[in-house]
Amino acid sequence: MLDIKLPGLDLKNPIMPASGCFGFGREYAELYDLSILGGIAIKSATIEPRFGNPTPRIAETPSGMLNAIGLQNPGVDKIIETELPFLKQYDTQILANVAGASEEDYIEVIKRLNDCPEVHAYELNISCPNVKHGGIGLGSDPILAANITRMAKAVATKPVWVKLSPNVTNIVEIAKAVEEAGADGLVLINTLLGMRLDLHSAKPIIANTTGGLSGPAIKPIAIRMVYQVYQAVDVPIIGVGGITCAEDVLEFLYAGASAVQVGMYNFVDPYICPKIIEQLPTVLKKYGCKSVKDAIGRSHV
Amino acid sequence: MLDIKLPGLDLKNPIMPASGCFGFGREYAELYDLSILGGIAIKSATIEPRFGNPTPRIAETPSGMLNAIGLQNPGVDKIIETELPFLKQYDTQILANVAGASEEDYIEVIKRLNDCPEVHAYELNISCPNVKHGGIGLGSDPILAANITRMAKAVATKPVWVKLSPNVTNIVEIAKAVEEAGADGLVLINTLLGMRLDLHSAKPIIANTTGGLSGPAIKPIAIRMVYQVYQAVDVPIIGVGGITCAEDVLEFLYAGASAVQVGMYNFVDPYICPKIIEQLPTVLKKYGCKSVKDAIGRSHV
Amino acid sequence: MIVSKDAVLGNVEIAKDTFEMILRPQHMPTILPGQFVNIKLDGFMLRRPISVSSVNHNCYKIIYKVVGDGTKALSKVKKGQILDVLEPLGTPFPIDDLDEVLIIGGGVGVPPLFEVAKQFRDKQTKVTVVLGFNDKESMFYEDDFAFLGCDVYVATMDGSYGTKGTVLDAIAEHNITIDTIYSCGPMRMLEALNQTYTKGYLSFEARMACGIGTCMGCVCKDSKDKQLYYRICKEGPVFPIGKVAFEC
Amino acid sequence: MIVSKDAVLGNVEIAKDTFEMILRPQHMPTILPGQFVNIKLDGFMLRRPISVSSVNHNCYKIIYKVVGDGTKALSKVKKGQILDVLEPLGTPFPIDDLDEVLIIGGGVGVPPLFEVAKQFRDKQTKVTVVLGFNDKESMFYEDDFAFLGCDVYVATMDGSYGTKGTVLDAIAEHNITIDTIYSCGPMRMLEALNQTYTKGYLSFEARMACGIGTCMGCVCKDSKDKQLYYRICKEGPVFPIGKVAFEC
Ligand SMILES: Cc1cc2nc3c(=O)[nH]c(=O)nc-3n(C[C@H](O)[C@H](O)[C@H](O)COP(=O)(O)OP(=O)(O)OC[C@H]3O[C@@H](n4cnc5c(N)ncnc54)[C@H](O)[C@@H]3O)c2cc1C
Ligand SMILES: Cc1cc2nc3c(=O)[nH]c(=O)nc-3n(C[C@H](O)[C@H](O)[C@H](O)COP(=O)(O)OP(=O)(O)OC[C@H]3O[C@@H](n4cnc5c(N)ncnc54)[C@H](O)[C@@H]3O)c2cc1C
Ligand SMILES: Cc1cc2nc3c(=O)[nH]c(=O)nc-3n(C[C@H](O)[C@H](O)[C@H](O)COP(=O)(O)O)c2cc1C
Ligand SMILES: Cc1cc2nc3c(=O)[nH]c(=O)nc-3n(C[C@H](O)[C@H](O)[C@H](O)COP(=O)(O)O)c2cc1C
Ligand code: FES
Ligand code: FES
Repeated sequence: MLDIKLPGLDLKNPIMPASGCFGFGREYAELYDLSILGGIAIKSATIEPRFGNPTPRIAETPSGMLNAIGLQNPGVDKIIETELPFLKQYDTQILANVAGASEEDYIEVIKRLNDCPEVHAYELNISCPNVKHGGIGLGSDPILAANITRMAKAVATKPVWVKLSPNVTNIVEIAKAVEEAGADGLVLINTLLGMRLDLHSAKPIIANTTGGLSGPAIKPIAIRMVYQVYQAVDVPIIGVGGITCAEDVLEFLYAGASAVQVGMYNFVDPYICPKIIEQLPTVLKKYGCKSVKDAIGRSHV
Repeated sequence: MLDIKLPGLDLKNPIMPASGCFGFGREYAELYDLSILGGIAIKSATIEPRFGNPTPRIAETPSGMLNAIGLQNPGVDKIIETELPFLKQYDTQILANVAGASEEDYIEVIKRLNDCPEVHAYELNISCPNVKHGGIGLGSDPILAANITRMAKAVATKPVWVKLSPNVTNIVEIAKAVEEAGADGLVLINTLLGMRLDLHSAKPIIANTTGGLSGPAIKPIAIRMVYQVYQAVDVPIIGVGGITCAEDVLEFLYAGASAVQVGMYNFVDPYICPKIIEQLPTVLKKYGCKSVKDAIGRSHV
Repeated sequence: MIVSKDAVLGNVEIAKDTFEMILRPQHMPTILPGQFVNIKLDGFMLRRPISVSSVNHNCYKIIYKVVGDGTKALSKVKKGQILDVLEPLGTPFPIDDLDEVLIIGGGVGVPPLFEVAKQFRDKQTKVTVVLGFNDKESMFYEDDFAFLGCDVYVATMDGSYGTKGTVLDAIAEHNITIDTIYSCGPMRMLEALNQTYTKGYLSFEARMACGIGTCMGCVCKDSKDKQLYYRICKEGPVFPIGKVAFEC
Repeated sequence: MIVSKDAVLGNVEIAKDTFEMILRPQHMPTILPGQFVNIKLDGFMLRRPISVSSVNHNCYKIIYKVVGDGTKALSKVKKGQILDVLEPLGTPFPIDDLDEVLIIGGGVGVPPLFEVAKQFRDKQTKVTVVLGFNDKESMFYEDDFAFLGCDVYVATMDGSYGTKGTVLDAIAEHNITIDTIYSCGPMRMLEALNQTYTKGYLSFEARMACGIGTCMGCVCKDSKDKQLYYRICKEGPVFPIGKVAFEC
């Protein structure tokens, strides 16, 4: 009832933690068996290890939060060496999020991950708002977005999902460009660019000035984008943005998502993913859906 | 301490209700004396009377709401005939919000309002996400935005403020284009395009499918945009988006706003504007600001 | 209209998922039958509009059904808590001079009609009441209307009590021929009544943001002049039958 | 680490804007000195990290200062309420074998040091305590440390009690020469201690999202190897003195 087969991802249920909100699973593995998860989108991997941005990197907002982690990660080689072997012990699907400061960086990360059987698909992060010369430019221009997708597809031995930025005038245009360039699926949405000022110092709370807004506050925007993009493309969509419960998941499925990712709510309730997986069958039934597949795109019929 | 002089608007304090969230003041006039307000941004005026979109037009969201009113208004002639004379009795500044389905519509509305001494300045709404052939296109393209601004300036006998849409890749580009075209000031931001689905019917709750997201949820985005635009333009900015208290006002002033508008929170607390005006001096003092002028742009020094 | 801090004097379940709450304002305003209040709840952005079901010297009652998160939170409110309420709102049912009147309530449309019945009975008007519910467990206030001295008939959709079917089925079964109606209930019921009757008043619902007439969120069109519109929160929620268009 | 529903057994103001709360978990976990808990509050998105100040058989204490909306909401929590808490988190202060130790606390950095003092005293270690506060009204726990059998010295910035100035001024005034310190307090104080002492431990703060080591929100750099970093919520909040870089 919960299973869904997507490019590269044979999911036993449509729930996966979102990139950057679950590390490489180690901390959550102490709390529950990661094998119950449909999949895991692991933290963005870059070629070099990255320390990320200065702190503070976190600020609270109404029904949301800002973050400016800056893609801190140990680098792809270290991830291959220590994190993937750890994740291998779990029966779940791994979506490897790929980032970089240049197109070449992305390609190099993919090349190194191609040989790792633990990785089932790639998630190109062309949308992180916290890296200076990085993804944001790629994700807000249809030509650049299509270009990096094409380059990734040319070297990737696994399906390529592209994670889009919501900070654009026309998400449909970008989605279509990326689809045409060969993307196997789309992930919507990354964070919205936001800011908070400290009233005492008058300075931004986030050291990097701006941060990415996530959480329930952005859910209406994420739903709108999934809904619009679903009408315009044929590849499957993974929905993300503000999910806190099984009802939220259903809303994303209705809008057109085939699976979902749970981001910052893992911080609020570390057991949120298992809870949602447990409640989803009841919620599907309550609203008259026989299965996850039955619910996908229901708003459009 | 609270006063601030802006193009066309000689404000006794920087607080005004936002367009569409205060009607033409009649309902609030029963609750308090409108003369205490710095100004009032009245409901968008169009050439013809408009009924607006079908209902439901309202949906609640986490720390916010969606609306798809669709610029319902009695038309500019009726406004001139019945609403402006009513507002005339109050000692406050009137910012007349102007909208239309075509450039010509905007110009015609401005022409008719030019002779009304009750109106102190115009607010071009090139950003309403709820009108089909309307503003949204204008507000998301720098060339179109500059063009309508230039046309408006050519006929307007009062200063022209331009209210920008946040649903764009690059707000700074639009702001600069509009400034170059002669705008006397900018109003940031209108609502973000969002959506909610009903879990029973799987259909959008808003009859018009999508709606504009406002409220505290969007404040971090509004603050970010005011901050970025302040660094790029020389004209003054009126900040709007998610204000619920005097502390929020201070955050907008710090980011670079010279005055602010309070939108949907008027619905939650009909006395919110007088409350903020009352508390603002205390809050300014608490954080070491001698006056409103002293607080403007403080984050940038 | 005032913004009031109302003390909760009681909050009990009177039928399936249906609660009755007693509220005491700081200064009791005049509340007329059919008017509603708009309640702020912690953690929710918009206020919840609920009709006043009955008014006393210094307090009033509301009856509400738990249908979502807001009404669920309301059901958890404890005696002694204070709620932030805008009250009263909207245009009331006029209590006209009539010999007899037919009151028709459906589900949580029943509450505002109780004060209507009370005021008609105070004027010695003969009051016949037809109530419609989904099932027996959802039923409430049959006895309360009877205690006012009304003739009361009930219909349930599943036939678990009274006439099986809608309020119109009950009206037919009991040969009720009174031609002036006061009604509130689901849209489909109001639409059916709108086609059957020509005299009386209907009370409507709409998703509201402000509840006081400024946001234009709750409008409906005039049944004849499609340029003319009304705000359900201000010119409504009560309208003379036939005045309002049902498609919108 | 567990997610627990903790019962509030008490919540009282013990100094200016400073509250002491007693919490009883469903199943009391082992909580070591210097560890913290992460508290969910209604209406706030992120949890609030607060150090455990003292542990007993089936309950523990926290001491917190009202500095913003979250701690204000916490101060309004009533005895008997249930809080959603992640506990315990972070790496504790090791209670090393020492003859004597100097405990230095600043403001709301004082709380975690109380359990440290308690455990050292249980091991018969001589404990000298220097506490720094803004003013006399903000002071707390001088007596409690004394009751454990510690020598206690206080500094206040405005001189309204004890030594006028910082904890370092008090240490100088009283000629305290103990060279192993356990400390927690504001960044500037920790930085000064980091330059003065070479033995002991410091406990840090950072804005946190997860509190359990996954979000990378709370990192700091190693003082020597700028490629090496630590998560304050996981490898910290307690670090050997000298280990952590102060610019970040
Ligand atoms: C004038 C008026 C009088 C009413 N009187 C009563 C009454 O006496 N008893 C009673 O049980 N209900 C009454 N209602 C309906 C009641 O307002 C809704 O059931 C309630 O708002 C649902 O809130 P929720 O959070 O539980 O549901 P949710 O669906 O979670 O609410 C989400 C949003 O939708 C709005 N909404 C949802 N359903 C409705 C609805 N049917 N009408 C208007 N807004 C809705 C809510 O106000 C909120 O803004 C009345 C509505 C109006 C407009
Ligand atoms: C490991 C650790 C232990 C702590 N122990 C204590 C203690 O024992 N007693 C005590 O009074 N305080 C302690 N603090 C600080 C306490 O967490 C903050 O004062 C509190 O989170 C402020 O919340 P607020 O909502 O009142 O302030 P706001 O400024 O409104 O909070 C907004 C956001 O910023 C965060 N934040 C604000 N100030 C701080 C801060 N100084 N450190 C971390 N996050 C902050 C909040 O958690 C929240 O996410 C500790 C912090 C950490 C990291
Ligand atoms: C602390 C934090 C770190 C994140 N890091 C990444 C990242 O490394 N790569 C990425 O593609 N998205 C990252 N994201 C974005 C999330 O994957 C997700 O798209 C976004 O948070 C919206 O989902 P949410 O509202 O459920 O949090 C991060 C989000 C947060 C809150
Ligand atoms: C119900 C409603 C109606 C609105 N109508 C208009 C309008 O007619 N013209 C306009 O420029 N903005 C309109 N807005 C946008 C507001 O003026 C404001 O820009 C936006 O709501 C953000 O502010 P807030 O978060 O304080 O509500 C409307 C907003 C709401 C909620
Ligand atoms: S609810 Fe705002 S006008 Fe009726
Ligand atoms: S707070 Fe998330 S890693 Fe420390």
